[in-house]
Amino acid sequence: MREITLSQAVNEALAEEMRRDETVFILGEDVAEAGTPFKVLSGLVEEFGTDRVIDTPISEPGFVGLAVGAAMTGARPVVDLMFGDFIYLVMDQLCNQAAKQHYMSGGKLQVPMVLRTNMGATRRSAAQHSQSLQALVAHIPGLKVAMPSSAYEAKGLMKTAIRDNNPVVIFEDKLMYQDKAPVPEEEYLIPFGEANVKREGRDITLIATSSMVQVAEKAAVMLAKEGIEAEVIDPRTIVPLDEETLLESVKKTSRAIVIDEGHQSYGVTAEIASRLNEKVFYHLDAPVLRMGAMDVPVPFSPALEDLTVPTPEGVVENARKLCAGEMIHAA
Amino acid sequence: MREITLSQAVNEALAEEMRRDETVFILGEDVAEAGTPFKVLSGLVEEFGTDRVIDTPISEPGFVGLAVGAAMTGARPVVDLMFGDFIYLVMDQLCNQAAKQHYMSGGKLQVPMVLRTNMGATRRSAAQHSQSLQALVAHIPGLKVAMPSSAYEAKGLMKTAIRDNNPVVIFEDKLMYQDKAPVPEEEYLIPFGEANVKREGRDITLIATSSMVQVAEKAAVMLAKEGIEAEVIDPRTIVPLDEETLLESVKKTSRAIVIDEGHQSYGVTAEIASRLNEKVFYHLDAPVLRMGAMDVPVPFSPALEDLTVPTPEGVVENARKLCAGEMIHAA
Amino acid sequence: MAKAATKKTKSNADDYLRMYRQMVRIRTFEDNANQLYLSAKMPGLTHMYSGEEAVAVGICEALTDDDRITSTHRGHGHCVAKGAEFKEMFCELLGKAEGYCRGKGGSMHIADQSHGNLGANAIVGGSMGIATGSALRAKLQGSDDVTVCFFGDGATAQGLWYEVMNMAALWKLPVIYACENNGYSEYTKTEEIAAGSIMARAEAFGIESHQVDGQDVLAVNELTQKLVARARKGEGPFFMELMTYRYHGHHVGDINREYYRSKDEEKDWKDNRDPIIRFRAYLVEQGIATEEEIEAMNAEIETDAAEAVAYAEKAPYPPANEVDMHVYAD
Amino acid sequence: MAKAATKKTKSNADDYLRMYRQMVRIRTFEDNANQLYLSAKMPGLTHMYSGEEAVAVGICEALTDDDRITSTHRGHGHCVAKGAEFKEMFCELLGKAEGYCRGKGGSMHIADQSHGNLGANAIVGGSMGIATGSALRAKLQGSDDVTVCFFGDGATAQGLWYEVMNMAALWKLPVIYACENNGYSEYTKTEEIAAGSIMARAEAFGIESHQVDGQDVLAVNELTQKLVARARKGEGPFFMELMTYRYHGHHVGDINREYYRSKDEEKDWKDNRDPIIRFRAYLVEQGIATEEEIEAMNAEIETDAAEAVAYAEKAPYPPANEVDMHVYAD
Ligand SMILES: Cc1ncc(C[n+]2csc(CCOP(=O)(O)OP(=O)(O)O)c2C)c(N)n1
Ligand SMILES: Cc1ncc(C[n+]2csc(CCOP(=O)(O)OP(=O)(O)O)c2C)c(N)n1
Ligand SMILES: [Mg+2]
Ligand SMILES: [Mg+2]
Repeated sequence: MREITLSQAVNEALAEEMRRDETVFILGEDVAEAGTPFKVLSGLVEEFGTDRVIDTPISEPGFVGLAVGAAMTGARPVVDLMFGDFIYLVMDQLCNQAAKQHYMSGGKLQVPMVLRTNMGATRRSAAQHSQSLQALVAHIPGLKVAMPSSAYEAKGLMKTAIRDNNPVVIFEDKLMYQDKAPVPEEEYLIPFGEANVKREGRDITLIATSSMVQVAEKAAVMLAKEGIEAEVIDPRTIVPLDEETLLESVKKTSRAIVIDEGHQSYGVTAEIASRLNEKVFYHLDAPVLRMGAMDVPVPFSPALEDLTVPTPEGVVENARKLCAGEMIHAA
Repeated sequence: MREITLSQAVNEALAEEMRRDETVFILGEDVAEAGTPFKVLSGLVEEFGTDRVIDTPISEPGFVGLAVGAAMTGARPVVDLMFGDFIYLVMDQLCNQAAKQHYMSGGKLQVPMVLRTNMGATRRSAAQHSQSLQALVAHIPGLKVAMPSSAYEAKGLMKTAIRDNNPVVIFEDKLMYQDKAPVPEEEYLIPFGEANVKREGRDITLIATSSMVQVAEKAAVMLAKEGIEAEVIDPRTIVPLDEETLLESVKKTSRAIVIDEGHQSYGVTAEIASRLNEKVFYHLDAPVLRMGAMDVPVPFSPALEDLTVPTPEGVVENARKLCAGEMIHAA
Repeated sequence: MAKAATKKTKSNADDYLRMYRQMVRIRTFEDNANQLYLSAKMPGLTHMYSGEEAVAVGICEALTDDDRITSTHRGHGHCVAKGAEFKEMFCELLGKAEGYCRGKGGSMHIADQSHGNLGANAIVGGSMGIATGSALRAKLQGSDDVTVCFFGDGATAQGLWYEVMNMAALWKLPVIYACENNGYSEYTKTEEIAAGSIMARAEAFGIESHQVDGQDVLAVNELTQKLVARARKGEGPFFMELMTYRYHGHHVGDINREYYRSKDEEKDWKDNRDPIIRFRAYLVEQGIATEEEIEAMNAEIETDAAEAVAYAEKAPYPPANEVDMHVYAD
Repeated sequence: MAKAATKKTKSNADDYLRMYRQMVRIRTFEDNANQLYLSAKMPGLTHMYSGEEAVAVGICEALTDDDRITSTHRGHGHCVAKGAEFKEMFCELLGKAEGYCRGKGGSMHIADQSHGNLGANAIVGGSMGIATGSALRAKLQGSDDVTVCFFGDGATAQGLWYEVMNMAALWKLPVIYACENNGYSEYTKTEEIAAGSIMARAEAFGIESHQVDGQDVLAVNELTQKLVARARKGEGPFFMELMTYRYHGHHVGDINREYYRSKDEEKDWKDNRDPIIRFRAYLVEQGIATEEEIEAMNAEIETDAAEAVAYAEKAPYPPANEVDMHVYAD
């Protein structure tokens, strides 16, 4: 199968959906001629024109608000939010307006919009351009949240998001835009709420989101050399969450580590770990461990930044301990 | 001891701190003559004047931004955010600006400000005036988060917050403003990160925040009649979190329910439950259960709204099951 | 009254009578809603539109059902004016299943999709993006509908407005920003929270702006008709500042309000500038309706309202299983 | 040049020489920073201030160390102009422990507390509240310092600005909003993202506004001196729109930029309106410095910069245990 970059995959998904449905349009800063600073949208304005690939002023709350209104009245906007860190600016439009319209109107209004943004540290972009804020939106009922872990997922999830009748937030890892993966030429969609078992194993389950899937896969390779067979699962969407696949795996392995690049405390890993604990507690041979980013603003200095995110080595160390029963009475 | 309302307690805390330190001032909508719609600040403008109790236009991002700047240059602003639901509007100022200044500047800048706001449903205020959004800010390193559960806590935590050199967010339950509790005449402060054991018990630990402490206490009374002795603990601040007290209790009881009025998924209960699971796993006789608000926007209709929040009856039912071992292999 | 009389009269008496009728319907709706609150039959609080009727009616009567509006926390007037029925409205206010939003929205989120009302909003200024986005959709899809964005003077302090005005002006969107300047935001006078000139703020973005007497339904309607027609042709956006007054407190519970505004001031507006009294006198003067006809109309509306209230009081709440319905659309 | 020459000259030659010196220091700093990027020695990206030197210097030379500024993503110029040292600045850009922020902030968060620089900001418009809040604090505490808020033309699209201008105007705060209009925000021309008039937007709030040639350091400085003096007396706030140009791309990596602006345009600004060339000619013309003296000054600055770079390259990173230090202040 041909391999394309995550960036190309997103671009293809958008182009295909825009060809299929003329109500789909893109709104954001420097999305047209510039194709975004990450060049993810290059070429789209040439095909679809400036009426469907619209450059906005630097008004994040404003243009997200416009997307909500356009979506409520019959369009399917895809908003480009240049950095995930700017999500703070649009929380009201996203969480008070978009997320709640359907419910507040008793099912009469719909907001079929997509907010594409990114996440991920270690790009030396410092505290306001490196955050992974998926936990914030995952907490708000009415929003769906997708976290593609490769070009394949990026394309399939984006197409599903555009066709979904709800506001969907997609976090792409900005360090993965140039990563290649096999992506079929034929059209495909990835349904929301279906986790992907990336690697089977019997000893421990590694549940990882976005770029942390790579971290988990690397750890699994290292663990295999030590005789520990790790199962690696990518939930793909954290809302809705495919609980069943996760629970089945942990029933089998009896051990789990949850890995996500958001801050650990009050983060994504807490929810997933809690569900496992609640629902397969008596199958667990060891506590479910969480590995999120450190609870510190992302530091600029490379010497510090690299310490803040989960690494394959860290995962291996924790997995080893869990499998050896070393975590007993840790507290 | 005299009893005063939570509203009076907050008022006293502010007045005392404003008398003590002339750099403390209040900023918000209708805080002066009107004393806020909840009348919490009544009388303060009369004592301290309009230079220290400042009415703002309806510009939440703006006046929170002003508070950050004032705090960075030597004042101690207390911002009044009329409804907790408006926190979405100020997330950038709070999380990108206030929370990170100290770290980004390598410890040189400080932002000693307090954001007072509220939470809590069942006031028939519908989806945009009923949210309990503490999980959002608890996730962001650099912010401290307090959740007073009575007039006593409201006063002591507010005074500590004002003297803290970091941005602190305080969530008051808007349904508790008229609730009375014993509050000493003498000055006192409640340190952050010290949980309060409200009731001792040996069978199960109920960890509850804000108004959920009342829910847990009521449940404990009901459970006692059935011979189940519940320990009720109020963490008082969720950042920093007094892990030790929680862990000690659960080591003793071997069972726990965590109760918070925010949405359950990706919420506060997940973090606390995860820490218990991680750190006292081998002491647990049953899974730690979480009880948050339902994952739905808060409905207006009283018939629906009351279904969305944890109740004493619900806690009793869960506690009973946990103690009877009925949660075994629930999944 | 004097001012309304100076306007060029319209031949279409039906239009005028409908406008009058709609104003009275709003006032009557609000009197009933207030009564429901005072008798503790209504859950929560609500914000009365009484006194501002000429604004909603003058504007909405210049719109078709295809045109959209976005409304505010003080939204009953917009809802009625845009064509909603009493029964579904009272049901919504009481949290009943037959309400426009199945009781899930209540007063602050009442919406009426079928007549183009995209909904009230409990976030001050919160619908400015929605309205502008509706207009963007119209432009992109080549549709000639116009969207009117209602908001208060207090809402002009929200940064969102400036962001969306800029885009509306850059892209010539068919949106009309209608600022209901009732002199207060909550318990604060407008001059204490608005520096400079509100009109000049819109003009600074190159947006044609008009100030109009919001107590004169014909003045409001004529201006709106002109602007809507031009907006349909791509000459938008526009800004209207409508000078008006709310008779009640900020919300139904705001009873003792002399600390922020005097009884004299309230009396002056009610006695001398009431939009309904003014327009009624005009209708009679012009021979469009007799006093008797008007009294009959008023009585009929009162009966309608009473019946709708009685119906809503008896109507069932939504069943418990609706609590987690409508979180996500299919 | 022509324009600078028409300004009334100041007798204080030292002031002029310091302004010249500061402009050259900024240019030299940026040339070195760019070089560090090109040679892959600098982590991340950075935004060059080259071309806009007269703005930062003209303004900051009118301020004292007690006066505060807030800066932007394009913040090296403000930092140098407000009194920072090369060594700590380069250390910060390289993420070293001796940087102004112990390497934790980097280019986009460089701050220099001791000279009143409250810091660069990676959120466009993000410091508008901070600057206005600093001015509020000054007013409340009866201090006569003034705060200058730097931001770009693109930042005028952020709603926050209108919110804080309103409060600054209502409360007469000692803040000066300094909009560096360099014609572009990222890869987009200002006219495509700004409707109407930027000056009129500030004026609509009753804020006295001035447009000034941002390539003329004396014009900028004279205007700022006047406004700062008035702001100290409670006559603020003020708005200044400084017409300027950035020579490099949006950031150091923005090399192929002909799709959004022409080489001719860049050449025209560099050749005909460069603030350093203009001011140098003026200094020589007025006999304030000779060509030789100026060359010596330039050379000295280049040596300073080279030494600072060399120092920073060798300086240690912060130790690992600093990673979770400074999350909370004691
Ligand atoms: C973002 C936000 N801030 C504050 C409030 C509380 N609030 C509700 S209505 C109101 C005053 C609004 O004034 P205005 O816009 O003039 O409308 P009016 O009530 O006069 O019709 C305020 C402050 C809110 N609902 N939303
Ligand atoms: C809130 C926000 N939106 C977008 C960006 C990305 N961004 C960084 S600089 C910039 C352009 C800023 O233009 P302007 O304000 O004119 O400043 P200039 O770069 O021209 O100095 C943009 C869009 C950002 N950093 N913050
Ligand atoms: Mg008003
Ligand atoms: Mg610019």
